[in-house]
Formats: sequence, C-alpha cells, structure tokens
Amino acid sequence: MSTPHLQTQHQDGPSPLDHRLQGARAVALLLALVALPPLANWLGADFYIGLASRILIFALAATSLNLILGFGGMVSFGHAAFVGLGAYTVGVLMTHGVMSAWVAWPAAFGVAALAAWLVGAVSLRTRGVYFIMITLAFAQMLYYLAVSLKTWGGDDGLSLPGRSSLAPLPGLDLANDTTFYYVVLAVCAGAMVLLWRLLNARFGHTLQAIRDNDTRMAAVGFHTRRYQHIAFTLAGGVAGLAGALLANQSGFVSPALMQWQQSGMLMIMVILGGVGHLWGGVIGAVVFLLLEEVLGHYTMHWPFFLGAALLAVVLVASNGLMSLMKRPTWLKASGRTKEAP
Amino acid sequence: ADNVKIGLLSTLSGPGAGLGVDIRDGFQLAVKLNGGKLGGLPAEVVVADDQASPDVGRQTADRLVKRDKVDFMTGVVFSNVMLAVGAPTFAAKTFYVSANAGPSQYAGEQCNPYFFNVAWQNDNLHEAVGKTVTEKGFKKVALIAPNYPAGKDALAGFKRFYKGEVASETYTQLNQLDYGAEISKLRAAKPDAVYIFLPGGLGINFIKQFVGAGLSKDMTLFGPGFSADEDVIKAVGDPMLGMFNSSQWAHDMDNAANKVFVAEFEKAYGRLPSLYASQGYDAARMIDAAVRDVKGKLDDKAAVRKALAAAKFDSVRGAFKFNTNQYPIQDYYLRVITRDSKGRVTNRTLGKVFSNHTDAYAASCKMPAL
Amino acid sequence: MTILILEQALNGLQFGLMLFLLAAGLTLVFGIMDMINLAHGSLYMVGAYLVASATAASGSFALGLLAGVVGAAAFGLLLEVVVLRRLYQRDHLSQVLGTFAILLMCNEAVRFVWGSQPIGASAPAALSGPVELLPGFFYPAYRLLIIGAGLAVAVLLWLLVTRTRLGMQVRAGASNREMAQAMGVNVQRLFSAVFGLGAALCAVAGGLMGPLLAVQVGMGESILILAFVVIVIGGIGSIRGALVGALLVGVVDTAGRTLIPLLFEQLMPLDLAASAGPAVASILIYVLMAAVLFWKPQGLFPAHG
Amino acid sequence: MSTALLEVSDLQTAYGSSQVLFGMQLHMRSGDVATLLGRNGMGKTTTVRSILGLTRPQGGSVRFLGERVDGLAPDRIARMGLAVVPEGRQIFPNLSVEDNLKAFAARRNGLSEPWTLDRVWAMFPRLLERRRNMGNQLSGGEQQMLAIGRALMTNPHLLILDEATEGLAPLIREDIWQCLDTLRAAGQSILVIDKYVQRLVKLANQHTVIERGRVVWQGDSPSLAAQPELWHRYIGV
Amino acid sequence: MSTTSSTSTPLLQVKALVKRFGGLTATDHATLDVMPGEIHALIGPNGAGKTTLIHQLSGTLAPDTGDIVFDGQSLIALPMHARVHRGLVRSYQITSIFKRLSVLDNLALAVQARSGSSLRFWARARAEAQRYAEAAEVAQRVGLGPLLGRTAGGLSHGEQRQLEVGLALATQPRLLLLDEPMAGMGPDESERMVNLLLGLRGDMTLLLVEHDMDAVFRLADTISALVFGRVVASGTPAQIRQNADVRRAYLGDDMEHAA
Ligand SMILES: Nc1ncnc2c1ncn2[C@@H]1O[C@H](COP(=O)(O)OP(=O)(O)OP(=O)(O)O)[C@@H](O)[C@H]1O
Ligand SMILES: Nc1ncnc2c1ncn2[C@@H]1O[C@H](COP(=O)(O)OP(=O)(O)OP(=O)(O)O)[C@@H](O)[C@H]1O
Ligand SMILES: [Mg+2]
Ligand SMILES: [Mg+2]
Repeated sequence: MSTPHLQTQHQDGPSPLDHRLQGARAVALLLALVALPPLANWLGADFYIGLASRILIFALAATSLNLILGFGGMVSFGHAAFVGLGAYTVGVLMTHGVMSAWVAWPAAFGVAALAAWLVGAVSLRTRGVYFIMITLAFAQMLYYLAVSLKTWGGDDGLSLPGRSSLAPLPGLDLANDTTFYYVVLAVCAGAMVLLWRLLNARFGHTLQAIRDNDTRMAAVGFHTRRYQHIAFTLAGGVAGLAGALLANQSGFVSPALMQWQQSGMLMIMVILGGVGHLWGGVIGAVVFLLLEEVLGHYTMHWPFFLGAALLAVVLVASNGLMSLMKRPTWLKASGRTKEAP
Repeated sequence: ADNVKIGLLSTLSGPGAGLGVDIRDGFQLAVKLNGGKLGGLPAEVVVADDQASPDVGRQTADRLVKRDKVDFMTGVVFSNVMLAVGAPTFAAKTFYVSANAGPSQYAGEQCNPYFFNVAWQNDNLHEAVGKTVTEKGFKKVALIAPNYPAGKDALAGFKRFYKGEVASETYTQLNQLDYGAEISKLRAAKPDAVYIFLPGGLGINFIKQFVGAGLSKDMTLFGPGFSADEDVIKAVGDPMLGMFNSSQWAHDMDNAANKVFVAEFEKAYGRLPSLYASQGYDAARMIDAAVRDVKGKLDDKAAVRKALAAAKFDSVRGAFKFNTNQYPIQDYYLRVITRDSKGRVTNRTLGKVFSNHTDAYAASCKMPAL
Repeated sequence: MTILILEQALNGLQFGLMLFLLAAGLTLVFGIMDMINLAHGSLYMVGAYLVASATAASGSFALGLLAGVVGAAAFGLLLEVVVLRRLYQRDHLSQVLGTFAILLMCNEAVRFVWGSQPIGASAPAALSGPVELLPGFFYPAYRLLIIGAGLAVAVLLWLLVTRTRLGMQVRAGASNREMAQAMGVNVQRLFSAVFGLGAALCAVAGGLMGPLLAVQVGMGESILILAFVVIVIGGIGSIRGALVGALLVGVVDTAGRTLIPLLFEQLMPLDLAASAGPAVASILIYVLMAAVLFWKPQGLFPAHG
Repeated sequence: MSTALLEVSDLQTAYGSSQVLFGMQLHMRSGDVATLLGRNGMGKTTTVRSILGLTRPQGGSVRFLGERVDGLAPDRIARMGLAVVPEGRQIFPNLSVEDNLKAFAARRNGLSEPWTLDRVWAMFPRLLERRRNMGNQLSGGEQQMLAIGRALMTNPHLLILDEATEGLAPLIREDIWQCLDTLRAAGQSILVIDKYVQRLVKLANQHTVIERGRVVWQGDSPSLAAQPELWHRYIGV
Repeated sequence: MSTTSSTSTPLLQVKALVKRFGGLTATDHATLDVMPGEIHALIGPNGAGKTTLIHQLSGTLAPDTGDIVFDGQSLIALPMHARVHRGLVRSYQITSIFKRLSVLDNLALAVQARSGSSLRFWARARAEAQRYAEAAEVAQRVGLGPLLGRTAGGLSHGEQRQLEVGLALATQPRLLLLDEPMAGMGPDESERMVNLLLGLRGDMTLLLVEHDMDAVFRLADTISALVFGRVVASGTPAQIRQNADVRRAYLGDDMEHAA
C-alpha cells in the first residue's frame, strides 16, 4: 500500500539535466564500427565503407543540431546552411590549391561558426516558430547566394580535385576510403565525448534550464541569450566540420547541400533519434539513412515505407527512438505536454 | 563478362520526371526488342532516380558504379546532375553514354574519354532556332530560360546564330511554375517573337499562361525541341498549334530504324515517343553495337571506347557520327506543331536547318588518354 | 509602364490570395490549434489532383471543384481522426516528424495512383482567354476568378473566426484544451471540423491553381514553406495577419521578379545583372521575413499579447 | 429543493504512481453551499478535478444530478451544468475579455435570473473597462474576476470555486463574498475551496475537512465554529 | 549582509516612472523610496499597476519615462540578469519554476547563477557539492527540506509558491521583489511564509506586493498604496490603516481575516 509521499523523501528518478554516455554500449558500438571496414572488405562490399562514412558524417551534423535543438530548445531550420558553408570552405580552398586538412577543416569550422554567430545574433531575438522561420530565411539566403556565385559553380556545384591531405602525419592517406572512414570515426567519437562532458558541465545544465524556462533563468541572473548564442555558434561550427568531411567524402559540393530539405532532414533525424538525448542525433541519422538505403533497394516507392516507419515511431515513442531504450518512459503511459519550441 | 549491366540514372520524380521516364522507356524498349540482351549478352538495367538533384545523383552514381559495378552508365537528364555524376563514374573507369545532358564542359576543356553523348551538345538545338528565327525575318526577340547553367548556355547558343535585336533576356527560377510576372514584362516589351527554353513542366505552364494572357496573337513562340515535344503537347494541347521548334529527330522521320522505333514505342506504351525516348533508345542501341563489337570483353576499356566511338548502329535520326570530343556530328531540323492525319496535335518536320553540325567547344577539347 | 505595374499588382494580388487560402488553413491549424502540420501541403496536392480528376471526369470545372473540395475535406477529416488527433497533445517536434511522415506517404500514394509525371488540368474554356479590364489592358479571365474567390473566402473566414462563438471556442480550445473542455466544449469534435475546413481551403487553392500551375507530386512542399513565411510575417494565429502577410509576399515576390532584374540591368554590367538579379529576386521574401521579424519578433499582428 | 446534486463516494485518484485521494466522500443537495478545507497539497484540487472529469479516478464513483459521471468526458459533465473557477485562473490568453465571457455562455440551470454579460459587467466594472484586452493583458486580480464571470455565464447547476479569491484585493474579495451570499439566496449550489475559513463559516452550510486525501471531519457551520482545535489540526493557525 | 553603508539614503529610488499600454497608463509617475533593511509593502486594488511596476524594476518591461536608481546607480539601461547581479531579484505572481527538474536542481541553478562562471564546458556540475549544499539549505529555509528530490511540476500549488520564493532567495538578493508570495497558500503555509520573511529582515530589503492584509500588517515597516498607477500614500502601517483614500480604494471598512 502506498502512502502519500508528502513527507517521504524520494527521488523522482535521475535528473533530466544529466546525461550518461552509456559506456558499455558506447564501447560496443565503437568496436563494431572499428570492425566494419575489414568486414566489408572481406565481404567484397567496400561500397559500404563509403556509405558508413557518410552516415557518420550525418550523425555528426545531426548531433550538432541536437545540441541546440534538443538541449537548447532552439529549433533551427537552417542548419544545413552551416554544413554547406563548411563544405564550400573546403571546396573553395581546394580550387585555390589548399589541400591541407589542417588548414581547411578548422577553416570550415571557423567560417560556419562565424556565420552561425551572425545568424544567431539576429535570430535569437525571436522565439518558437519565429525562430524556426528566421533561421530558414538565413539559410535560404545563403543557398541562393551559392546558386548565384558562378565562379564556384553556381547551381552546378563544384567537383573537388581530391581529398584533403593530413600531410605531416605519416600513413594517413585520406584518398583511401578505409583511412578516411577511420578519421571520420575518430572525429565523431571525439565529438560525442565532448558533447557528453559539455552537457554534464555547468554550461550544459545552464543551456537545458534555459530551454525549460528562460524567463526564470534570466530572473535568477543568467544572461540567457549569451549562452544560447554560444551554443548556436558552437553547433554551427561542428556542422561546418561535418560539411568539410562531407565534401571530402563525396568529392562534390553544391548548393543542394544547403537546401531547406536538407535542414529538414537533419531535423527529422534528430527528432527520430530523440530530441535532447545524447545519442539522439547519432541514432536518428543511422536509422534514417539505413532505412532509406535498405528500402530503396527493394522498392521505387520507398518514401512511402519510410514515412510509415517514421509515423510508427512517432506514435509509439514519446520522444524518438532513444526514449524506447529507457524503460521508465515507455512503461508509463506518458501524456507529454507541450514544451519547446 | 557473361552479362552486361547498365546503370540507368535518371530523373524519375518531380517536374522533370516526364523526361527521365521517356529516356528509361526508350532504353528499355530497345533492350526488349533485342530479346533482353545487349551485344548478345543478357542485359541487366538498374534503374535509379536522381530526383533532379546533383547531390542525390552523385551518391546514386557512386552506388551504381561501386556497389552494383555496372558496365555502362546512362540516363541523366539535367546537365548540373551530369556534372556531379561524371567524376565518380569516370574515376571508376565506367563509360557514360549520355542520352540527354550535353554540358559544354564535357564537350570542351573537361572532355573525357569515358563520356559519350548520343543526343547533342546543349547549345545545338538553340543554335538551330537562332538561325531559323533570323531566317524567318524576326527582328526583336525576347528570351526566357531558367537561372541555371544550361539555361544560360541555351540563350548563348541561340544568340550565336541569331542576328536581330534581343528585346529582353529573362532568367527565371529553376522550379518556377507561375509566369505571370514574366508575361507582363513581355506584354510591355512587345517583341515580335519569344524564344523559351523551359524544359518539361516549366514549358507546359509557360505556354498555357502565355496563351491565356492573349499574347499568342501578337508574338510568335519558338523553342528548342524539348519545349515542344510530345510530353508538352500532351499536357498543353491545342494552344501549342503553330509553334516552331528545332530537333535532331522527329517521329515522322523517314528511315527504317525510326519506323520500327515509333511503331513499337506506341505499341508498348500507348503514346507517341518523344525526343528523350529516341535518345534513350539510341543509347541502348549504341551500347548494343559496342558490346557486340568487343565480343563481350568489357574489361578492355580501350577496345570498348573504340567500339563506342565507331557508333556502328542505325540511329533513328539517320546519319550519326561522333566528333573528336565524343559529341555528335548530325543534322538539325525545324518542326512545327500541327494536326496530323489522325487529328492528333503533334510535330511535323519542315526541313533541315543545319547539316553535319558540330558544337562550338570541340576545338578546346584536348582528349586525354584513357 | 503603368500597365506593367497594374498587371503586376493584379498578379501579386492573385498569388497572394492563393497563398492566403493555404495560409489560412495553416494558421487555423497551427496558430489556433497549436499543431505544426507539414502535411498541409499534401492536402493542397491531394485537393489539386482530386479537382483535376473530377473535372476531367465530369467535364465541368465547377462540378470538379466542388467534388474535389468535398473529397479533400473528407480526406483531411480522415487524416485527423486516424492520426493527427493523436499528435495535438504532443510537442511540436513530434508533430513535425509525424506530419513529415504523412507528407512522404501522401506523395508516394499520389505517385502510385496518378504517376510521377505532372497531370494537366485546364481552366474552363470560357475563362481561358483574357478580358479587357481597361482600354488596352488585357488580363487573363481565369486569374480574375481566382482573385474573386480568394477575396470571398478571406472575408468569410475572418468573420467565422473572429465573430462567431465557434471561432472563440476554437481559439480557447487551442490555448488551453483542458479548460475549454471544463467549460463544456467538445474540443475534439471542434478540432476535427476545423481541420476539415483547413483541408477544404487547401483544396480550393489547389483546385484553382491546378490549371495555372502543374498538378504534380511534391507541389505542396515549396508552397508550404511560402505559407509558413506568410503566417510568420502576419503573426501566427491571426487571420488578418495571414491575409496581410499573403498579400505582402505575393506582391513583393511578383514585383521583385520583374523589377529587381530591371533595376540591376540599370545598375551593373549585364552578365552580372543576369546572375545577381534572379538570385536577389528569389531571396526577397526571405529578406522581407527576416526584416519583419527583426523589428517585430512576433510578426505584424501578434495574436497572443 | 433537497434532491441529491452531487454524490462523491469512495473516490480514489492518483497521478501516475502516486495516489492522492483515498476514498474521498462528499454529498451535496441542491441549494447547498459546501466547502472543502485542508492544508496545501491535501487533495482539494484533485477532488475537484476528479469531479470534473479532468483527472480520471481509479475507484469510487461520482454522481451528478443522479447520473453517474465518472468516466465521462469533461465537456459532457460540464454541459450537464457544472462550472469551475479553477485554481490558477486559466484564462484564455488569446481571447479578449468579452470573448472569454461570451464564448461559453449558456443557460444550464433553470434559475429565473440568469447571468448575462451586463450582470457580469455590473459586478466587475473593472472588466468592462478592460473588455477589449486579451486575457493575458490583465492583472492577476482581473484575471480572477474574469474566471468567476466566465463560470457564472454558463449558469451552472453547481458552481465550483477553487481558491477564487486568490490575489484579489480586500474590497473585491468582500464583493465576491457578497456575491456568493446573493447567489446562495437565489438558490445556486456552490462548492468553495478557500483559505478564509471565517468567511466560509458565514457563507456555507456544510464543511468537509480533508487530510491526505481522506475526509477527517464533516459537519455544519455551527459545529465547525465550535471546534477551533479542528482548525489548528487540519487547516492551520 | 547589508552592504549599504548609510541607512538614511534609500536603497531603491523609483522616480516618476511612467508606463503606458496603448491608451491605458498602467504606471503614472510612480515615485517611491525603499530604505535599506526595511520590509516595504506595496498594496493597491487589482489592476493598479503593482505587477507592472515590479516588471519595470526587474527589467522585464522598459518604462516609457522616469528613472530607477538602485544603490545610487541608475538601472534603466540594464537587462534583467545584470540587475540580478547588482542584487535586485524578483519572484513571480504566476509561478515560474523549472517544472521538469527536482526541487534541488531548481535551487542549485539559482545558486549557480551567482557563484562563478557558467562557461564551464568540461568539469562535472554534479561534483560541486558546496553548491548543492547551499541549495538544500535554501530549500530548508522555505520549507521544502523534505521534498528535495521531488519533481517541481508535481508539487501542489502551495509548494510551488514556496519554491518560487526559494528561487529568488537562492540568488542572495540585496533587494527582493516579491509579487504575492502568499497567493494560493493556506493559512498554515502563509504563516510559515510570514515567519520566513520576518527572518530575512536585516539580511535583505524586501519590496512586497500582497493582498493578504494580515500578512502585510504583520510584516511591513512601510506601506505604499498604488492606485491607478500612482502612489497615493506612503507611511507606517498605522498611518495607512487610517488613510481614508486607501480605505476607500482598497481596504474597505471591515476587513475579514484569514483563518
Ligand atoms: N500533476 C500532478 N502530478 C503529480 N502529483 C501531483 C499533481 N498535481 C498534484 N499533485 C500532488 O497531489 C497532491 C494533492 O494536490 P492538490 O493540488 O490536490 O492539493 P490541494 O489540496 O489543492 O493543495 P493547494 O492548497 O496547495 O492547492 C500534492 O501532494 C501534489 O504534490
Ligand atoms: N501587456 C499589457 N497590455 C495591455 N494592458 C496591460 C498589459 N499588462 C497589464 N495591463 C493592464 O495594466 C493594468 C495594471 O496591471 P498590473 O498587472 O500591473 O496590476 P496589479 O496591480 O499587479 O494587479 P493585481 O493585484 O490584480 O495583480 C491592468 O489594468 C492590466 O489590465
Ligand atoms: Mg489546490
Ligand atoms: Mg499583479
């Protein structure tokens, strides 16, 4: 028999501010990913190494979006623009003969972060759907800018002469798909660790609390816009880095990378995986792209089945696939009420 | 090889889907008429959709050459997609036989031994109309094309052979469907002819709105073959009557290969074939000829290339040969839209505009070795 | 030049009113019921297909429009009852995912039924030519019809939402569903009805635009973005805002496409103008939106305080 | 006039896994003015929510006008003639003051002198001044007045007030008490939750004191007034 | 803890503040001095502009004209968080807490706001035992000691009000603006809140908006009455009780008492 809990002191579960890396599962995943290229080679399916790189890159991009969307409550509908900027930075530097990854990748991060800083400065004045739409507006402007810049290929895009080089480092030839894959994997793993630490640090707590109730955060003395702005800039930079990797992976950069459909897809990935779950972006990207790949293999009408799968996830899981993994949420028939945006 | 695998990557959804579908149908018709074989080997055609996006095209091409390990690629409709698809295809030493897209880059400085175009160079049809418009004595022409490289090339091609005054040069958004604003501008500019390069659904809308605004009485409409082909005619209908256009092919051309093609296409699909269908058909037949020539030894790239360049097949357009840049040397015709003997609205060939015409870029092509 | 401006103004008005029909449904469902519905564009598409098919089958545009609108409303209701009502209580992001899934499915289903290629829809013969509005000034009759229909719907809708108790109850149910129920409103049924109405408006827009544009798979998406731009400029949840926003976007977009290239041709070398002009014209409405939100972060007519 | 209006028996209600009500009882006859008393967090609001159908009870029953209503949708129950002034006001922020009042107006009881817009204006002149303001542009007290007016406009059989005087100035609060007196005189049945027990003793004829979701005392005003130790124990001060 | 040196200069000076909403003048040249260390109550009819005034003091709303001087410096140009760092902190009339977080997390965030930079991206926030201890102490003080682990959204209305005040307290204000802290509290909890506020006397200055007159008269050193956005009277509780204007506009003649 339960007693009213007025005087009993019990914890209502772990704090939603803290996030676990889920060490054992993460290590298992990492090992599986490390083992993938030899396996693919053995099966004669090395095409899938390239595909895996691509999926990891999208996982990185989606995770950067999750930082602001899931943990910061800033629903950006223009995130692909930063991916595109990063990609173009690499592409443009290559057309000017700069092949070094040590220059190009940080530059991609920097350019995208700078753009995000500027976009954030204006966009963060607005809230909710207005924020969604103003970020879309800036992304569209960048998109049309890329379309109209004929020097850099305009709508045709830019074919890159090759992959970036990690030159002084010996033995790492990015032109090799397997090497490239391992570099991408290392970047992604590093990003996950950083994100995990960040979320559980003061900054992460601050960001998440602002998402929950920004008025109150201001009233206890936080300069809320500043933290949001920093997160937005950081996420833009990481997206730029993902763009730099993407440009290398496909050897091709075009304005299509910045289209709103791409931003929408990143958003869908995050929501699919789990908004505000450490692993949400990764899981979302992996599941989404694999579904696309597998369904596309069987039928021309794959979008229908992709849609059906997504719909099933929405109806079954209160907050994306990750919420299915945490027992309490799906045991409780939870009537989630509205929060962000 | 014991079979031949073709990656047919084309635009099968969205506004440009009609074009891709026709290429696919034309290609598959040729394979079917050949008993499911190309060059004597069982043929497997892997069909994929590029969604008219360079990025998707790039990924899909990668998949086709790396995972499916196709022997030939074909099918791309739009030049910007083609430019994205080229690199991974050539890098994988896979031959690309273009059944439509003919970007100037691949005709000139970036010409590539793995790229063959069995349709035309993008500018050619526009050049033909430019010449026709001049010959018919029009002095003031307004030009409209979408704002993408092929659009700009198109108008450049037109102007290369047009000698009169250009009343206005308008670039529209690539996926624009409402031309109210452009039509108002035309009304104000009062040109005596209008030249449009608006592929697929874009052209359909433009022509309908052009007629709806009552402009067809005051100015003559010209277009390249692809703005006035069977797909467009089917959608627009009567308002198109009297429109002049240029083409390297027409369904009423009098040669044996074409008669078989048109009859079989109608039988199989219940509609008249379009330009794109003819190109898809020719692409398949050219591959057929080449594979037969090398006796199925597809690994001997040099031999395959030589066989492709020889183009030993009966094209539905009649005489056909390749230039040094592996783009066609062929004739171009003027067509007009009329009612045929069965009362259908369709194209009728009027006469030749160019004979053995090449393109303006071949000179700058220094074809690299394989 | 005056004729050009006059004609552009009418074009802008016509385009704006069509956007309004879409935006009105969106503002009702989104602003008032607080539901982000990305499948709104799909209703527009389905409406257009139904109207085109019904017109072709019946041979009468009026009959086709009616049948199509009823059909689309029924489809909207079905969608609401089967799926969407489960999403009202969820956060916006779940709604984005859920309705995006529906959008994908609708597109494929339509592709399955009608094929990938655009289908033709034609204006009624009587309206297919131009009419002379002023001496020497011709304007397509069909576009005039669209303007008339758009204006009529705008007025009716505004009255419904702001002047009737039904409208008040819908707004109440949206802001606080539980409290509205406690006041005796059957919120569920009310929302279904609103959703059906939104779908019907979509079909009106789709049906009327069909003959002007192409009826094709995916036609809903780009216009959906525009509809969102409209309601954000106008202020979410405000019918008046949607109307003003729609007209603003319609006129700015139309004028931009004519005037910006003309202007640029005066200002800079022709080849530069040829590439910059269309690009600037394309982003004009986004610049407009960003500017509006910069000065008024809640849109022009904020509906909530 | 003494037909059963509301019968709550053995009500069990929980939020998720934590149970709040453990067999609540409440009986009202038509014309009664009853109170629910108890400290913060004892389950008063939860009782109200269970009656209204906003939180579904897990056990027990609620009968209203002789009909069993637990399990019915809240709007059904409301339309039978139940209106609430909820805790925290819950004004519709996107409706003007006037629309907040008009949107739900109904005549659910047969009383001869129904509440109309004019009567509400007369009772709260402050609202008349602010009639075009949106709900969220009102001061806290103005919102409270609006919530009361909104409930009265449905002319309910039973009016439930959950902390209806919260945030009201003393003068206005006194107005409300007087208004409730008038309503009672006109035969309106009322269930009140409030912290001004002294005033409630004057107003109501029946009191229920609850502690941790259970009824600990029930009785009329004179006996409540006579038992100050009850107050100390269960209500405070 | 009081840092103001002189007791004769006001800690807060509100100078002829004006705020209009369209045609309505919600604050009409309001002028007010709050002395350091005192509990200053602000009363007035509903809609008189009390909350609007608090909004302007805290930085939520910008006044049309007038000045706000805190500890000798004008605050007009400062955003809310900067005012908090100067020591001017508010609570809300309509509860504003972090509903998904526990009581402890709620308060720990408020403590974090004043203790060191939040631009820490690596070190675990949970490791700051000192901060959580401080938060628990505040919880104890506002009577939420036994409920540290409870999710704030699941607290009863009264408990949420206590947390609301706790959040403001945790920032260690010099001047605490309280907008109806007693609203929704039962007599018992009100009593506890009164005692809590009495305990703060001397630690900090309080500006209190409240309709519970028992509480006001027990707590206040000074009372100001606001009517139609103007300060119509200011004085000791006894003076205000006798003030005819205030009685007419606000108090009424015979006041009832909470139980
Ligand atoms: N939505 C909810 N989820 C979980 N627990 C809740 C919820 N609402 C209330 N409770 C808990 O239920 C208990 C009873 O709450 P209720 O609101 O009914 O009390 P009350 O008597 O109305 O108190 P108050 O006088 O403070 O309004 C409290 O302990 C509260 O913490
Ligand atoms: N955003 C707004 N727009 C228009 N009027 C407003 C707005 N906010 C408040 N008001 C009006 O300003 C006046 C003062 O409101 P305020 O909330 O300051 O009153 P208050 O003194 O706190 O009253 P209460 O004691 O009832 O809380 C009220 O009449 C209110 O309707
Ligand atoms: Mg309560
Ligand atoms: Mg107030």
